[in-house]
Amino acid sequence: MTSTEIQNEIIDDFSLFEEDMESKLFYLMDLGKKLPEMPLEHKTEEFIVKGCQSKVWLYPVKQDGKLFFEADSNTEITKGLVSLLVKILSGKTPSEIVETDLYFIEKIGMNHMIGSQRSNGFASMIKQMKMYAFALTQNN
Amino acid sequence: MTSTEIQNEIIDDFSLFEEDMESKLFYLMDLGKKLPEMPLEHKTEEFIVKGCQSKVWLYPVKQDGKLFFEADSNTEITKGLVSLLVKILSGKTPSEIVETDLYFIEKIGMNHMIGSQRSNGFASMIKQMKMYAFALTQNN
Amino acid sequence: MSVTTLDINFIRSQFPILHQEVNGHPLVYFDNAATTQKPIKVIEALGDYYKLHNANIHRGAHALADRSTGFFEDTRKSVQQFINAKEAAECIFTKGVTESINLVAQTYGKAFLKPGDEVLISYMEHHSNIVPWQMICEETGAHLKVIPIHENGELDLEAFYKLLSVQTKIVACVWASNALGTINPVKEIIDSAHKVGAIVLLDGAQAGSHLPINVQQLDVDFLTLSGHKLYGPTGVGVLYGKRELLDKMPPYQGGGEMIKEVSFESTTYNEIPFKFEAGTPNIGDVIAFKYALEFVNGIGKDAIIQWESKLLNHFNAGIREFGSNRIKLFGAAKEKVAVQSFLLEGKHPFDTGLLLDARGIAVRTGHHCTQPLMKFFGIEGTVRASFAVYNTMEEVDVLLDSLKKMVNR
Amino acid sequence: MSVTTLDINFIRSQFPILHQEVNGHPLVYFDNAATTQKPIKVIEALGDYYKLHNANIHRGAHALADRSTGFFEDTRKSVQQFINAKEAAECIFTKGVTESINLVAQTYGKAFLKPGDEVLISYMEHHSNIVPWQMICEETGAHLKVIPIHENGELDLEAFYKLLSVQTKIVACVWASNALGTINPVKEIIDSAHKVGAIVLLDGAQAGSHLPINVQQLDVDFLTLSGHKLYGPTGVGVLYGKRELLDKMPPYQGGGEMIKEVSFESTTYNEIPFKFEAGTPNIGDVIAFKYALEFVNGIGKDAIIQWESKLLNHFNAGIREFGSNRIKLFGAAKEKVAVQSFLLEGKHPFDTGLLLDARGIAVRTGHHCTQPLMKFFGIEGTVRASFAVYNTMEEVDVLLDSLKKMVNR
Ligand SMILES: Cc1ncc(COP(=O)(O)O)c(C=O)c1O
Ligand SMILES: Cc1ncc(COP(=O)(O)O)c(C=O)c1O
Repeated sequence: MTSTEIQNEIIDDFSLFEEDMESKLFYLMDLGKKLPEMPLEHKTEEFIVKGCQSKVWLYPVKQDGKLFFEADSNTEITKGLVSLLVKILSGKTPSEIVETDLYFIEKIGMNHMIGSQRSNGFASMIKQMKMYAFALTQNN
Repeated sequence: MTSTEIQNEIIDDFSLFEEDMESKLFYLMDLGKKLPEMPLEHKTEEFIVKGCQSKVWLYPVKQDGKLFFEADSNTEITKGLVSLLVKILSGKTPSEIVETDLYFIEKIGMNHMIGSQRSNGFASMIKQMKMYAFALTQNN
Repeated sequence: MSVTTLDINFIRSQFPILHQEVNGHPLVYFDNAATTQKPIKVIEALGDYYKLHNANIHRGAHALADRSTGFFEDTRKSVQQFINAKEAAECIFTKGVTESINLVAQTYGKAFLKPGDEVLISYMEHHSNIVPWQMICEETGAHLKVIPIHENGELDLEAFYKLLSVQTKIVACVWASNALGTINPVKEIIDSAHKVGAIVLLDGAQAGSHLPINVQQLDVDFLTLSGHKLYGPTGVGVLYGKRELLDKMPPYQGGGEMIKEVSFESTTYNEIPFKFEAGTPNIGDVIAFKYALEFVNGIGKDAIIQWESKLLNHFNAGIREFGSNRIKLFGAAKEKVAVQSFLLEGKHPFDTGLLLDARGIAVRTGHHCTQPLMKFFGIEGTVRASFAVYNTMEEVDVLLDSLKKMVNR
Repeated sequence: MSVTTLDINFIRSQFPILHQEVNGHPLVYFDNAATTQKPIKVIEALGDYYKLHNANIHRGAHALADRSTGFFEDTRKSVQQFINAKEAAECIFTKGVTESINLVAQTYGKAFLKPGDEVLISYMEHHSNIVPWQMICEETGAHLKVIPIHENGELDLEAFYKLLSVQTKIVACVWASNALGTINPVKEIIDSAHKVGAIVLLDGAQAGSHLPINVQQLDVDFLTLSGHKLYGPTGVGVLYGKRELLDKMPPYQGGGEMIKEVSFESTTYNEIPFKFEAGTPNIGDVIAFKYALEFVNGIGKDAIIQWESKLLNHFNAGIREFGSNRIKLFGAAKEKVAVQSFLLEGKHPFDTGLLLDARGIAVRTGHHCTQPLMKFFGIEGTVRASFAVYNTMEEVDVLLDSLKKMVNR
């Protein structure tokens, strides 16, 4: 599936909750639980993405010209968000990742999670994924 | 004349100007010019009353249980005001001076000259006169 | 004063911000220890100032400057009365508690601390009452000593007495803890400190809106307040200091207002309070702050404390009822302001905070700028609900309901 | 942009304060160098903030905190654009120019000045750009050197080049003089200073509302601004600094926000801009300040300068016409902002100021916090009229008429 298709699917899923933020958050927490467990040896200081309150670990793997992400977070809601990012971006080429417009965030009503500086690791994580992919495109 | 009589006379004089502040100030400047000249040897650092912008010199003389004031200012409007104070308080007994309520200031629309801290030497001067008189009443 | 005289609807009607929805729910604002909301009179005073009077103060010959100066100094008198200072000149306007403490550390501390001297703070201090002392101790060679606390969040007074000695020059202590609510026995601390010749600075950030203040009766040397935690605008704080101390302290910032005469060869400084108020002050907010003090005076501290205690007790009773095995409360001092930290078992405070926000409830999550205290409890942070006079029992119930749902999920 | 595009009535309609009477006359506000008035959007933004959004920023998980943080950081971006800084993080919020200069003196100065080093300032500096340097020179053993000026109020550049040497570590200079209006050749000063390895701080208090600002093109190291002189609220200032300098400077005040981690053993500091923003900032005023910048951008600095020059020229032409032998003008630099100091022969400025106030005209009288400059001219003070974009030719005529009456009396 293209990242656009995945995003649209996510938006569809969330549309069921309409404006019910609480249900969205509970759903996110459930999604987070389905995120494949991250190998402990990759959860090191080096691969931490610090937000103000929540931490995110992000470990990128390059394979056959594509980028795969392992990820985790110490907070459940951020982990849910992170799982969506992984779903959308993992397995894509670096240039696809750089170019992906993550419009789903606003559409599912989660822009406040990246709106304000330092509010959590989610915003930093997006930046990190993009930067990593960008570095790889530069390399070629 | 009692200080009340003098104050009422002053209020009467100023009432001619109604709300015309400019004319009042010009009149004050003229009054200042009529203030008896202060002997230079009394215009020393010791007898200076500092405001933010205008200086006032105040020299008290005690005679026959009464207090007389010599005064001057480096600004014309303050000098005019000072001349009124001298007119009202000079030649009175210390306790009269302490007790005099200087209601004329508000009645002639000059309370802004003493309203705000440090705005000029006039407010400090009133305080100085009263303090000096107060000290003398304590002495007795 | 009895609680029944407190007309909560009338009080709430004075706070426009409270009447809004957040995420489809009525806003429940329980983040009052971070900053309180502002009554409409404060907001209007700010607007009026800029619409009618605004001018730079103290040096102006014109009408607006005169008016503004008068209003500005009126607030100083209100502050004086609010804390019962001997003189208005002992009340210095700053940006907030943080600046007030830095001011004292960088002037009194710099002038009077010597190598080997000791500064005493407590384990429950806010970073603003830790870092300035670390900085000045490093600069002067003085030592920073820390008064431990008990598990219930009370100060370990025995340890305090052991730490206190003739080396102690400054005791800097929070009056009421922003993370735990603990009210410290400040009178006892002050009297003991004075006996060894130390001076005492109280961090009154949380005391301002909750506790009656009488600096003369306390005999405290320095007291710091933040306007924004006291129903006033952001950007205004107070440093109260005894004149005898303020007079002998060197100035803090240099600039306009704080000088008597400037020449390139030598500069003489102004008298207090101006000596410590360099530059154009935050005139508008200072003027509006007066109406915050009047708001508090209008209700009365006694009535405020009674009401807030009721809210706190109601919350804690609720937690005990359904959640004592799933929700851990932090801070069980006998004397508390209406602040309650807690954690849901196995839940990160950030998640709890976001879930509460989804229901329109504003709480604070994190370390509350008290990292050493968090370390003491072996945690990274807590969820904190803090109550103000405009909060209601019904609002506490909304919070309790939401927590109940979370623990039962 | 041509002056005809400036719709003065529309501009004035945005300033509620201008439409009042003082002493029975329409207010003529010519004290703009002390503080400017505020457009209604700034005032409304302040009110809206407290009525709708108020919360403590940066650490909150709830909606209000999120919103407030966003708005606060929006202003930082507006400041960045306003001065063309490379990064928003290079723009630090302070209380005003005075605090900004003290911050640099007490951090950069303290860390990098050594005995024998020299700090260069000019004869026309405001006390806020003198006293902080006197204080840090006294502390570090550096020397304060003063660039003399010419009788017309221009900097003596030859003398500047003579004073400049490898000993010079800091040049701290006013961009536009608040007492004389002189615009200094700051680009030339900066380039020359850099050649000897000195850094340059510009006091931009008066530049902010009058001159286009491009810190990257100027290559200035530090620039300071006061919001209240730039159509913004009191209590907000800016310190711009190059990242490379800010990064290596020690922090200024200690407290919340400015730390990364605090323990009693060791504390690590946050990144810029937060490293220099200890404690709860002046959130409300910072947020409203954005609308002041937008007001200026909406008119455009070019149009502002053209209009203000017209006002200044009209005033000076008027004085020359009727008063040149009874009124002395101070400051005749070729490049000037719209500030004019003057004295009526034999008249104390305070009297002149009060007489003008009686006609509703607000001017400033006194030393304008530039006592050394006053000493240079052998006077105690002046009367100063300073113009802003909302002033009119008719208002200048009112001032001229009043002065005419005074000299003819
Ligand atoms: C040239 C100049 N520098 C510094 C200042 C000080 O600014 P503030 O009082 O806003 O700190 C002023 C204003 O008074 C000024 O005009
Ligand atoms: C106990 C305590 N001390 C100090 C502070 C710092 O106050 P401010 O941020 O207003 O400077 C706070 C508030 O955050 C506090 O709660």
